[in-house]
Amino acid sequence: MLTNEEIRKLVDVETGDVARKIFVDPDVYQQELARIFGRCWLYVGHESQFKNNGDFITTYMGEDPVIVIRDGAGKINVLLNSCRHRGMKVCRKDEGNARSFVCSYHGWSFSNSGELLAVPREEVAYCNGIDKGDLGLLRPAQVDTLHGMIFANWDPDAPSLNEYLGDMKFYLDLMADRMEGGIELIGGVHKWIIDGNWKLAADNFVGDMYHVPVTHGSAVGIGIRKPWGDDGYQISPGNGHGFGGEFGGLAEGEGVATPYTPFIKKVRENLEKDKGDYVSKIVPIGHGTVFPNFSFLDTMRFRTFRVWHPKGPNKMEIQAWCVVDKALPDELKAAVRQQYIFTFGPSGVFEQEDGENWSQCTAAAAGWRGRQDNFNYSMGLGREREASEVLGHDLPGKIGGMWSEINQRAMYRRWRDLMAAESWSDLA
Amino acid sequence: MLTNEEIRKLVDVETGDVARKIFVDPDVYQQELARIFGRCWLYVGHESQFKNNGDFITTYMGEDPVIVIRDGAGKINVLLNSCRHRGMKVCRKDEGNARSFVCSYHGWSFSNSGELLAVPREEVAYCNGIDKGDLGLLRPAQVDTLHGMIFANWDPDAPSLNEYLGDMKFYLDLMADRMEGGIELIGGVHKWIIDGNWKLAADNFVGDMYHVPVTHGSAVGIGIRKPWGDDGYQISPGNGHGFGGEFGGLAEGEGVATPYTPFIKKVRENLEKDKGDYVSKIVPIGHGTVFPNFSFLDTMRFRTFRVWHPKGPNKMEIQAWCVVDKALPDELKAAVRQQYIFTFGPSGVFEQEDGENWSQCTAAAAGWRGRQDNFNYSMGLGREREASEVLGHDLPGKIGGMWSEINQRAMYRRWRDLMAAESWSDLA
Amino acid sequence: MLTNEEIRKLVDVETGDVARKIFVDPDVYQQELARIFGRCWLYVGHESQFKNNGDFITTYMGEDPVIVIRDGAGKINVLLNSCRHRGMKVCRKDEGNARSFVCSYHGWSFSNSGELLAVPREEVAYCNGIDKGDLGLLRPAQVDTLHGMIFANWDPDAPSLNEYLGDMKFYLDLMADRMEGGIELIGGVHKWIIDGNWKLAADNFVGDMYHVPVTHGSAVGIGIRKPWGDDGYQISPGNGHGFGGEFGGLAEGEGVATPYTPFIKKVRENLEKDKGDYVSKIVPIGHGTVFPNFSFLDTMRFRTFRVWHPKGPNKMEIQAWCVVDKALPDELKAAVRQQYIFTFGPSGVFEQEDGENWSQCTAAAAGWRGRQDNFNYSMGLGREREASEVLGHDLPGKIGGMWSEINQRAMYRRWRDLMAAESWSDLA
Amino acid sequence: MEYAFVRGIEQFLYREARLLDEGKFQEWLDLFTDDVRYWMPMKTTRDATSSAETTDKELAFFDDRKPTLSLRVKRLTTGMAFAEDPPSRTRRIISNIEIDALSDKEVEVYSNFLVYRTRLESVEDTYVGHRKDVLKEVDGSWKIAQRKMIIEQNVLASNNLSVFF
Amino acid sequence: MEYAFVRGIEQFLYREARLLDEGKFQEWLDLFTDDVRYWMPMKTTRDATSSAETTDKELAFFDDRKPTLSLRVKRLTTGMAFAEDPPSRTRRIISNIEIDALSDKEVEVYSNFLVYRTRLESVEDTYVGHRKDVLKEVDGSWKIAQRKMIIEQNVLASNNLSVFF
Amino acid sequence: MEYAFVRGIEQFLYREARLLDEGKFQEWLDLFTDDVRYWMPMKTTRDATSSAETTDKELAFFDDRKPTLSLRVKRLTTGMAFAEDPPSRTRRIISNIEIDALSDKEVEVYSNFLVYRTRLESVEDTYVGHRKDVLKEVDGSWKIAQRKMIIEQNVLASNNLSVFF
Ligand code: FES
Ligand code: FES
Ligand code: FES
Ligand SMILES: [Fe+3]
Ligand SMILES: [Fe+3]
Ligand SMILES: [Fe+3]
Repeated sequence: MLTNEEIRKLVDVETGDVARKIFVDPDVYQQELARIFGRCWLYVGHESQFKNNGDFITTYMGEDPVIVIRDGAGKINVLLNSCRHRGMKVCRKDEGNARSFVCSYHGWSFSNSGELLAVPREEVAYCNGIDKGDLGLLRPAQVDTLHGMIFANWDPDAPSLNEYLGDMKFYLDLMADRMEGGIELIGGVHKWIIDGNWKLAADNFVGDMYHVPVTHGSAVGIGIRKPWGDDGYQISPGNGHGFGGEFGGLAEGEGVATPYTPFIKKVRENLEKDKGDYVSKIVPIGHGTVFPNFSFLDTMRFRTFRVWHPKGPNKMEIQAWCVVDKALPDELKAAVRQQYIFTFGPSGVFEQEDGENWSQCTAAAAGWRGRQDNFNYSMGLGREREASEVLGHDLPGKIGGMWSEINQRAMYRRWRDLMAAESWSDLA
Repeated sequence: MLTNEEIRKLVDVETGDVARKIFVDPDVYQQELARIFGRCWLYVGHESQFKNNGDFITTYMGEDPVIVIRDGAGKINVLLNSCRHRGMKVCRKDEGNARSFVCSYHGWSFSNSGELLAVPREEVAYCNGIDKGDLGLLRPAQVDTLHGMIFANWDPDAPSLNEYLGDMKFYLDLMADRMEGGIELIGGVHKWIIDGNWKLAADNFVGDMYHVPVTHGSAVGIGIRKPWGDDGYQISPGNGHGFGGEFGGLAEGEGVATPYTPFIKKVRENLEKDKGDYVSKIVPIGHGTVFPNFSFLDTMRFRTFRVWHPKGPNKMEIQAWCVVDKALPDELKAAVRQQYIFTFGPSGVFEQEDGENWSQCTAAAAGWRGRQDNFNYSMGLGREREASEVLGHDLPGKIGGMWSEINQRAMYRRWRDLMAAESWSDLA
Repeated sequence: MLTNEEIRKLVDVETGDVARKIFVDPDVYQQELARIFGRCWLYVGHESQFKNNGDFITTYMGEDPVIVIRDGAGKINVLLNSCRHRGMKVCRKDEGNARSFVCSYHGWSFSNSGELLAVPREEVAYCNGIDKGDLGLLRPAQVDTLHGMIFANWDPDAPSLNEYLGDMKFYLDLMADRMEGGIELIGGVHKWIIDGNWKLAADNFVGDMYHVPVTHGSAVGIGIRKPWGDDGYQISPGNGHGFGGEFGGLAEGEGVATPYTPFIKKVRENLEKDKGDYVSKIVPIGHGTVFPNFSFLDTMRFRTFRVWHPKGPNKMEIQAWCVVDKALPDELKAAVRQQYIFTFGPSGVFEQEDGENWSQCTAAAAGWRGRQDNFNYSMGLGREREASEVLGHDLPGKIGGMWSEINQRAMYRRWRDLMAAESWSDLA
Repeated sequence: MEYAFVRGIEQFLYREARLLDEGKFQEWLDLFTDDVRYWMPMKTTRDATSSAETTDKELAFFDDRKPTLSLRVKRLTTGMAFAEDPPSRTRRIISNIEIDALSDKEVEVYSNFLVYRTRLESVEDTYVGHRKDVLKEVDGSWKIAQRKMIIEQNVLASNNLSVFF
Repeated sequence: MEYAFVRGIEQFLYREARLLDEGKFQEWLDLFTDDVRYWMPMKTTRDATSSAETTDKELAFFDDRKPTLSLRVKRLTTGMAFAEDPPSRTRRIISNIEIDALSDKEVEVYSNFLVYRTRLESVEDTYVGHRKDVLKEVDGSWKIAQRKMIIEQNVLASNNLSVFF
Repeated sequence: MEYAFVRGIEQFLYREARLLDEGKFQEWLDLFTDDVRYWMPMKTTRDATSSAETTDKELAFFDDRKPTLSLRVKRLTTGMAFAEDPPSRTRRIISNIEIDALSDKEVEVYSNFLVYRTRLESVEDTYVGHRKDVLKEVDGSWKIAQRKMIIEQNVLASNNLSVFF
């Protein structure tokens, strides 16, 4: 464990200097598993994935494998995917439907709400009395949802999801609650491995518009988007969360256009009537991260959710989905799906370059000399304003220009505070 | 090094709780290499593998590569397979016959009893006088055998093999000394790698009949054995060793039967006359482990020896042999061989599932949340009796039912005591 | 960090015992990255690779990736290949020509002398004023050359290259300054990975003639060299450097002869007239290492430079070049090239065996028992003399016989002193 | 099936693979019909007895028609496709070719592939899988009218999919 | 050798591989004669100059006759063969096919294989080796009458061998 | 191209591969003409758009003529070639064979290879690449008159190159 003092030296929010060490050091990483992933609200799935009782998916919270399942009573459960007897994964599938899970090692069976239902030959084997009530699958201390997005938290002392999201909730509403019926995920998930630290991806999505014209400059070259102007924003609503984009919506362009763009504009007009003129400026709400590792893109062409699962200091597993409004017409869903696959995911003409960059950043920062240096997050220092000053309407949070690292600074401040704190109460 | 106190917290023999941490933690693992594998008697081979002077095999003691060789005088030597000059492996073969080993780096040569025979150009290179007597291959402090099974121990202060085995010896006699001429290994060794902690395998063989009807349930499905009853035992003769099985012998069944079963029954009848009626109950003696990592199966269909070589917290190399009585008729040896290959080894219709389970257990226990939990070894707690009460004849050791984790508790108690002790004398 | 005291125990120069631990221990390795590779002069390239302004190669200093480049003013720069913004490798090529490097992540661009030239949209993104002068690529504190060989050093307090080389310089002159115009590298570099600790290779080249007749004994078998006599030397000019060979030049032989041998003899005759009769004895100067990881072979058939880049305790990347006198006739260059490829590099009939040996040495030394032992470097202990006594002419340094580990002892003494010292001044 | 016919198809696939391995992407693109679908669904672990593939309403690793496939190729010439600049080194082992002739001018071809790619110094990926192509004869030459590909992985073990299959 | 004859054998091996890759184990089993020996000895490091294989008195990775081979296939349908439930994803590269005709109705076939398998999320194994088969024509179709296989490993680098070769 | 002609060349390459895999090095050597060049340049990362190979004035992984190639083979019999004693286990997948007939008696042959080798207990290397051979008919048999090979790696991921390609 690095001490409070050691941690505090790693992030200087006044200058925007963040020690490279935090992206490569194994001790820092172990501490993250405990103090970040062991305490924060982590995205584990979306309710639209659970249409029927018994529907489940498997995913991760930090490095811990979990099952997310709708039980017989229709309730969503998050369960550690590890038998209480000898730890075996009780479910070895990506998704499916199950009334119960029978462990393949000794046959203990667990209900789809996690209770230990039966152990084989219980009477003769455990006549001393096994306390089945105490041996259900482990589960996070808290589970909650927002617009169908399911979050879970191992820490009973963590603030509620609502409090944790804070002012970010206001903006997530704009992303996930635009049409009657809300959102749903298109089937299938892109899963792949990048040889890079998870924070590189989280920080990229929280506030890094600045990489887009370079990393993704080939998009202009092939005519699927126009060159980038300077007219956008980064909003930091607190608690390490953040989002940003071009005013008017990310990713306008000509090539390979789909009817989704005019459609979303219509949707936005309706929303604007309800909420005010800021809507047309910041909806769709662009790129963003809910601290620590849930990110999204919400553009004129598609929406995506993604989680950056940590797999060691130098490795992450990306899980990424395409998100649509449930009420979107089928042919538009199909168009969005195709657009998404073409531009994002491992083969996406945008996303290919992120993999190249994040893996090489991590490699180049790992040497003895390199890791003594800092990464530089000084962009936009001293030019942060209240969002309401710029956009009116009492909008919450701080705002910076589109080319600003305000959100990354807020993210690493939060990271530092959590890493240094012994408990949530210590943090406050 | 974890302290005595830290180690003691990891194993609670009163409740059967064993910390998952011990199956995944790198520091625990390093300590095991020193305090378990550096001190315990380790199986390194069987005398039947060394028919002629010079015959050798290579294997491991813990992670250390060793040569086991019968020297020119017919004596079995165990030698660290690493040149005293610059550490090169002096032997890079699995087995063979050698009068000496010439190191491929600088040509130092060692006799088949480990002495440094010659160094090239000794006079001109080492005229200052190299002490060849001091530079023979390193060797364990103690080597001893039981029924041809060769064990070695690095620690000069360790108890003798006899004392170390304690009451387990009584039962090993029943396994290895049933026919005139004793046992021998069928040629060839199955070697493979499992992504799992070595203790999972050792604990599985020491006392885990309970997994058999589930993990290996497909055997019933294909008719090669009948469903399991409850009529069996687990015997814990002390010092962490253990064995168990069905009364009457493991693995009765119909499908793919061989004449070995009636044959072994005959052998057993003779033995019974000598020793008493308990023989027909517990011979063949089923599954078992000699602490720490030598295990066996002794069934109505075959016998196997295996060693679970540690290769890191998450990895083991299995070496497994098929064992027969030397006096077994050739056609029965052939039948046993085929039966064994069909059911055990990496492609065995039984053993395939063990690889799946152990690797996934280790993976699922490795997360931050998972590794804070315990594995549960409470089965049969409080119902342990003296073996002699159940089987008569002053049989040594404690006994539990077939579905009992008595042996695992004894194994982890021993593990804990050795891990916490600074020396063997400290242990007593 | 191992303490001074712990380090000192690892190397005993009186007996030639060097703890195996230093070849396999991860903590020792981390300390090496800081105290050896972070402080010593490291070879990074040769001026002949940079014919035009803008010519560059990429290589490593320790584990840190660096660019070596001739800038617009013709000066050689060594630059950490990691963007100061978010660490991305700014150059992902082996070699080429560049006026500047544009980072593929956010487009910061750096001149070929390392200055930060421009950041995209600087005015709007960084109107707070980014200090571009402070954000150029990081560079070693010192860079210097000898006969075109470029060395760099991260430590501003390190002695000058001249002082660091000490008396080794006298001998390097004999290797690299024999013909008008000096030396040059043949194009292309052999790069490969060996599963062995870097010191095994450095120590092999610094003084290990003794392995040659055994490891490379097949060369006699195929008639490309005659059996080895005893007539040679090892010279230790101090500071951990060393070299040695057969008197009259390494690698005489019959098979696959090239006209290079008679040619070099002529060159040597001329040199001898200038310098004295020792020249025909020790030129070409054989095998050698400039501490820590730059080695060479200078034989009657070819010359090679190589660097043993550390990649973890058990892994090194070899980079190896073939070196010729610039003035060598083209057909002789071609002959040397072919001879070199046939005998050295990954497929070389000599070098193949080194890979086998070094990887298996490292593997065999890594076990718990093995790593408690020492490697033995006692050869020639007590028979070290002044080089001038043997060769006259006030030749600097100590000398041992061809079969002597004098140079390795000096190398590990230097290693120990540097590992234990907090700073260069501490060392003196 | 006639030898010349079979060999024509096999050689077509080898030549196609070589165009990719040699970086001749435009020539490669010309081997596809204008209405081609270039589709790589993903293998999921959903069933006890089979490895389900994602359907065409679900996500895929690729799902291109000629226009987007052309853009992928064009992208490589923009000077900003950093994932392939500098380019990966690739080599394609194409094997187990099976042909079903649907007509004289249309065949369905199964093949297995191992695509090996390394890039920069030591990034290394091996993609193993299979393809089902429909080839059509157009003006005397074969063209690929449909290509369905599968990589036999669940979690893709690569930084990206910047090469073609 | 006649083209049709050679092609028939090659296609037979490809089809066989595909049956395995597609999980059609019963159909695969039907390709073997009733007296088949399905044998995979192990490579050991015993000699200075060759890689000895274990003899048929020694252990092997497989040594099945039709009855046990059938049980292996049946096992996959028991619902308790967890090593293959959920199933592995596999793909077989069969190459370097060489044929020795022993008669019109009996051939000896050499082939090399690369069997790629992944399972669950990221378990990955690549088995490379070679086979020597004896094929016999039975009722107008080829059947495998003997199969000897070698994986070119010493310590098998897998959790198990739950797939066929 | 005639079937028998093509098959002759394919079988020649398979037999050649098998000679190596079976350790028959002298027989393998006899397949080369006396003036053969056996050359394996290296792939470098020098350009933005192609993977340059080292030229023949630069270093290579192999650059042998018959005399040195013969010495490499002879070396294996000296009893001191420890890199191959005990010998590696190898298996060669040869695929994507393309033939350009330069004349009746001379052909240029492209092929891709995957050479799998393990040695001792668990050392494992997979070399993937391609070859361009010139074969000449000499006394009724094909001989290799030129061989150019490429391994698709930049930093070679092996302890050495002690096997042939
Ligand atoms: S591990 Fe699940 S029942 Fe034993
Ligand atoms: S390492 Fe064995 S002789 Fe030097
Ligand atoms: S990392 Fe280089 S510009 Fe951002
Ligand atoms: Fe991006
Ligand atoms: Fe089992
Ligand atoms: Fe050497």
